[in-house]
Amino acid sequence: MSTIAVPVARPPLWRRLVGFNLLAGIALGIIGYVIGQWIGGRFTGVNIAYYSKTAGQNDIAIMLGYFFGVVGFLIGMGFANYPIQRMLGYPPTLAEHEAEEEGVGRYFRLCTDHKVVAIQYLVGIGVFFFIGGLNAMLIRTELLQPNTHVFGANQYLTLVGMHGTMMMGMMTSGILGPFANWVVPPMIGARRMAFPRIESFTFWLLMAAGVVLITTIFFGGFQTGWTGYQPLGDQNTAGYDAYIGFFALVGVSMTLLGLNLAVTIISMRAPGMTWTRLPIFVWSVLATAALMFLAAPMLIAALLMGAMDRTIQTAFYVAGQGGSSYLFQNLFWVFGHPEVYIVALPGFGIVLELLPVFARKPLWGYRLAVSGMLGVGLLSFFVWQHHLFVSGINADLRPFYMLSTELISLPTGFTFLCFMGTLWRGRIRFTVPMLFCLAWAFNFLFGGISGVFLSDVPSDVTTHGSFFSMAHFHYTIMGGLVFTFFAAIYYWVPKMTGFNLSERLGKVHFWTMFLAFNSTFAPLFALGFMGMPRRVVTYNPSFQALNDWASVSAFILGISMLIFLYNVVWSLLIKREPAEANPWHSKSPEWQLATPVPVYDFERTPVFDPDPYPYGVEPVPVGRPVVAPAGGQA
Amino acid sequence: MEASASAPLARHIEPEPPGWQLRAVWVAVRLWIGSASFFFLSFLFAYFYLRSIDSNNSWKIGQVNPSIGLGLAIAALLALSAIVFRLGAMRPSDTLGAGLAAFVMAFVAIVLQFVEYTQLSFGASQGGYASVFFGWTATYAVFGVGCLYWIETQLASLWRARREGLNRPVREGVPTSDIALMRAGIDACSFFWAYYATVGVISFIILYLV
Amino acid sequence: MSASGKRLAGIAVVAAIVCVAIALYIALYLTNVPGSASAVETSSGTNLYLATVASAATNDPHPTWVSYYAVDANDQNWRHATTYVLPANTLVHVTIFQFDSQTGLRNPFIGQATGTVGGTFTLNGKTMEAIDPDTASHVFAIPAIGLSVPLYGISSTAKNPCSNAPCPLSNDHSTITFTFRTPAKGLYRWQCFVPCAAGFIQGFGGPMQTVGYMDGFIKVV
Amino acid sequence: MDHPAAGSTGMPEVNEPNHFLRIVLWWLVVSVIGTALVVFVLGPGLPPGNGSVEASGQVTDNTVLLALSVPVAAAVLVYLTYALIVFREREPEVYVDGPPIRGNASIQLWWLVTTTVIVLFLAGYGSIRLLADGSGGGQGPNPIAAPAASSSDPPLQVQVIAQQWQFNYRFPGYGGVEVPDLELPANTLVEFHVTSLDVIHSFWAYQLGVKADANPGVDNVAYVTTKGPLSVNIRCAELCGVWHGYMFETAHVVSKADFATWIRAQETRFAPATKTLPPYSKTYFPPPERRGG
Repeated sequence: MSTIAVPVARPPLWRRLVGFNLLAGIALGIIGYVIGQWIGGRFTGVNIAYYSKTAGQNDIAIMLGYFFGVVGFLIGMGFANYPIQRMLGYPPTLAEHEAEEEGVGRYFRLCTDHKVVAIQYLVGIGVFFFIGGLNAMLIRTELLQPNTHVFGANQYLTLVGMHGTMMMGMMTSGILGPFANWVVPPMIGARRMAFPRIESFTFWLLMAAGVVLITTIFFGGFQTGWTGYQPLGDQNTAGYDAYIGFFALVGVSMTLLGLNLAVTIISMRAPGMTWTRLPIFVWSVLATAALMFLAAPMLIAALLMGAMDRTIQTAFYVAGQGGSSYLFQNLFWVFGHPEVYIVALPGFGIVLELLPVFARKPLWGYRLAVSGMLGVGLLSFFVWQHHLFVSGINADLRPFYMLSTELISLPTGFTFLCFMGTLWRGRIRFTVPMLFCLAWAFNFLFGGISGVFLSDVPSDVTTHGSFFSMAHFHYTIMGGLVFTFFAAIYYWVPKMTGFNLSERLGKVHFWTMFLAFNSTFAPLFALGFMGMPRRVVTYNPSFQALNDWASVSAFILGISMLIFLYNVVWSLLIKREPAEANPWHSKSPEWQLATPVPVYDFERTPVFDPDPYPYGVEPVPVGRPVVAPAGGQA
Repeated sequence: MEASASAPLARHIEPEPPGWQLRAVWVAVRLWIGSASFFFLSFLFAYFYLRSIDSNNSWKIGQVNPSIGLGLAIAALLALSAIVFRLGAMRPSDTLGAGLAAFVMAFVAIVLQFVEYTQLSFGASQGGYASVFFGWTATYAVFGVGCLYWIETQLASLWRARREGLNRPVREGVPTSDIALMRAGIDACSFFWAYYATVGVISFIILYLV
Repeated sequence: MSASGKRLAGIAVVAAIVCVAIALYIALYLTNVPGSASAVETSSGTNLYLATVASAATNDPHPTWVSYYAVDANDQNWRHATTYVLPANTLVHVTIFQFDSQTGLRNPFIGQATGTVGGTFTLNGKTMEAIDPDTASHVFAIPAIGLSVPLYGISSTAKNPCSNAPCPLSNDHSTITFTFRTPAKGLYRWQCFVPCAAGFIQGFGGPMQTVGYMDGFIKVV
Repeated sequence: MDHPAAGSTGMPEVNEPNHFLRIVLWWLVVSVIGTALVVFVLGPGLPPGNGSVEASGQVTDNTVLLALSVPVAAAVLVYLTYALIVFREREPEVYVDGPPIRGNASIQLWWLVTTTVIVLFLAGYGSIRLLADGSGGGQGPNPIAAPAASSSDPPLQVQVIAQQWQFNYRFPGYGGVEVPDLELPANTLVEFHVTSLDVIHSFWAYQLGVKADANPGVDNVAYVTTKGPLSVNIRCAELCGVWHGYMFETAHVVSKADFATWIRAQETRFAPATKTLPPYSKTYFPPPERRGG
């Protein structure tokens, strides 16, 4: 392609920096924040928010500040241009800034190329993943000693809350954002998402949300953990407004991301790509997307109720005034339990997608795997009260929730069976992505088994709210999602960026991470069993040995992340060894694209095999050519 | 990667199948209704939940009864607006006129909602019902403002298309014309608007009558 | 300069910025440490002088919040301190000047003093073991050692209330004294039990949940 | 998997060993040893110990779950270990595909049946144990799973009043006296009524195997039948604000005689406070809910 590049005189730097881009976004974001604060100040002048004057904080002003700040940021990024054009009646378009800009510039602005958005997602989420990880390191530092404080009690709880919120909010899109956006279109034979501008919108909204969350430290933090239970949240200082703002924006982003992916998969499969030929990863994305756009609105609603409690003085969560603390718990977990499967399901997809490549075999039990994913998705809406087993709510229904929760292990078991079946008599190659997939099986096995203790009410009485449940969900989410996240990075980054990651460093990263991860979280099961509750800043001195062990392991886990970072910086930014088009000899469609991938992905719609995993057999092409309509655009 | 950016888009690329985007719009609006339903279901849940537990006997503190007249007016306007727009959307020649009428009615309905807040005899703190009333109607109205914008874009497109007669591709390699996409958009918009009005009628029944 | 050299330099700059940002991020937490004050050792024993005010000093980050202050008994110097350093296993005589108005307790039980020597305290010189829970303005409680002393609030019709710290003793106030025995070495938290955080739901947000206002530590050495 | 379906799969090589049999044998060995270790070595040490009837019940429950999970985990781990060793690619330089096995209906069916049976057993077992005595968990205002109390000896009612950041205990059977520290008589059925004055807390008496959330305006009942004298660690198990980490204390189970002495002493000691308390109620909504200041 480089041969036809026409040398164009590049405008000066300042000229290129002016326009709708990140700089303008930040500038307008700050201006918007100030405007919102000012309007909020005016409002409270007429005394709508009654507690602003006495409490020394003005939630209305802060909320409006966040709102206008985010709106300003999005306007600066250029997201208002198209809506305004539409208001003036200009016809719809589906592309923006795709091919017209050189180099890295397009990564800092609204770009509708799904490959660009995917890399934006990968880097953006990566940044917040590392901030969240840093919080975890600080938490473990505090827990080195039972009752001597490195941080104050407020700061410690803020760290706990930010770690959880940031990880759950950001990593929810951790696989769907970067990898589904990049991989799903080529996998189904499309060049784009159904709504490319919304695709970009979800990313920039997520980044704005992340900044909103970090600003909590300027308002005293929030001491509620990521669950943000009410009425503790109502009671919190202004830092909780940042929590509401963050999670609500993440909810919007999740809803739109899920809708966009689901619509794309449902309506934009190329001819020949029937439902039974979809790669399993696409199925997992579809199941996840459905959970996302159905569950996230409930989170938004629950948070809006909290926001109204704090500003216009409603009493949704105030028991003495006709509200209920259960209301938040219910709404939060009706979202929250699908949410944890939103986090886990893409991991299933990645693992089952990568396994055939590295075992050199077709996926074993394709239909079983699909039904497993859909089953998990469906069941996840019927289990939420297992988070409330000892809360005294609907105690008569506990046997039902026990059953439904344990039933979820059936479809999850399907994934394991397909995993094991695919390895059967395969020719297993221990590449870095494969190692991460295998680690998934190990971690998720223990995550799942510990889940049984939490789903069984008599056992849950002791384990609920303890370090046991904390260890459990780190085994499922970190062991399930983050390991597959890295598997996906090592697997797809050569195609996404066109450069190889170092295999040797990757293996070092894997082994440090895998061992440190297990060494960190396995002792926490024991601590929970011994009676250590979650989110405490002090603990019984007899727990110190195990806590110190976990802390030291956590620091090693942190070091393993630095190894990864070093690998990325060295391999992708400095050494830049060009990648082959298909280094893994994969047979899935996205690897048939050229490397580096052209803007339009492929010239001719790929031809699909009736079997998405034609390993060990000759491929049988079944796709039919696309007929351009009369007067096809030329 | 760097090179492809400066190259003009290759002209020999095969276009995607026609009708994808039209189907995407059709599917998207239905899924979006699913999303929105879960959002409003949260408020419905809050209503029945708080009503059933009646914590501290505070479902209603004092006289907490919004005037049925205004509520009925809002619900009726919304329902009428939705019917007019949906019928108009089915007949291309009438769409613009029907859409305008629907837009005006919707606008009035939403303004009335905000007028109602100034007329209420109770405040948001007066118990569970008052909380749900304010929370539900306010988010519903704000949602409605978004819908107004959506309807406006559809009418504006129609108006401009009538003046300028457009038929252009929406993107390289996407053979769907903007005219077809516009019709799909109007269909989706009116469909969602009908859904929205249905929610409005249901919320009127629950908040004012039950 | 080679291409990879340029890249290296660019990455170094970015790395430096990131490190500064991280350092700032952590520093924002570490710098926020409430002040501490030591008990005064006199011939008559160990004395701790505290004061509770309706509003912190005007130059405080939260000038509308209620707060504890440590007071120097001699020159009446006020320090915004909520970490009190006390000797271990010693009788400590605490004197609290209470300038805030009455709020009332959420749990009336806390109107009774516990954990002091003799289970009593003096209010304006009068020995008592409980007050009317509705007249409490604040509570000084160290739950780990069972210490809890209610602080009587000044009347709402007081002529000369103190608005912001520091408050001279010429303002209306009540004086509470009590004696308690410090436990073994360690860090113990103390808190208030009166819902005194104005404007926060249940009166327990803001100053009640921020170490440095209505919460703090006693550091027994 | 020992009989690959004919036709669609590549034929096994002639000297292919019987992998399936080997895996099953390894699995049997590992599970038998593992289960025995879990039941006989780990089991007695499982939490929350032998402090109450409910706690012992939970230990049994934990033992059963752990014993059941050993064969499941062993199946996956033995299979994985075996597969990774035996089925590894020995010549990674050349890309050779494995046999295109796409599934096996009978294995899928067996898997489904086995896991379903395990799951149904777990749910049934858990429900039966739960409904027998409530297992020490909070069950809301109208408990359905109460341990049988003898009519001559009604359960001892103790109200746990959580607030930021302390638990208080009220004994409606003893003149409504409220105390800051808890003592309980041995060998008695105790009925905890857990409620909160402000935010959500959770009353966790570790050695007794009791955990019940304290929600404002809710009476959450939990039963426990105490055994012999012991010390009990009490912690708040739900994040309740800045001092959540410090919301712990020690309670004591003492002999019935000692308890009688203790409670009489408390009645005297806290007489001034008891006078000011509101009449006993399952829940409290004390003013102020909001405050202008």
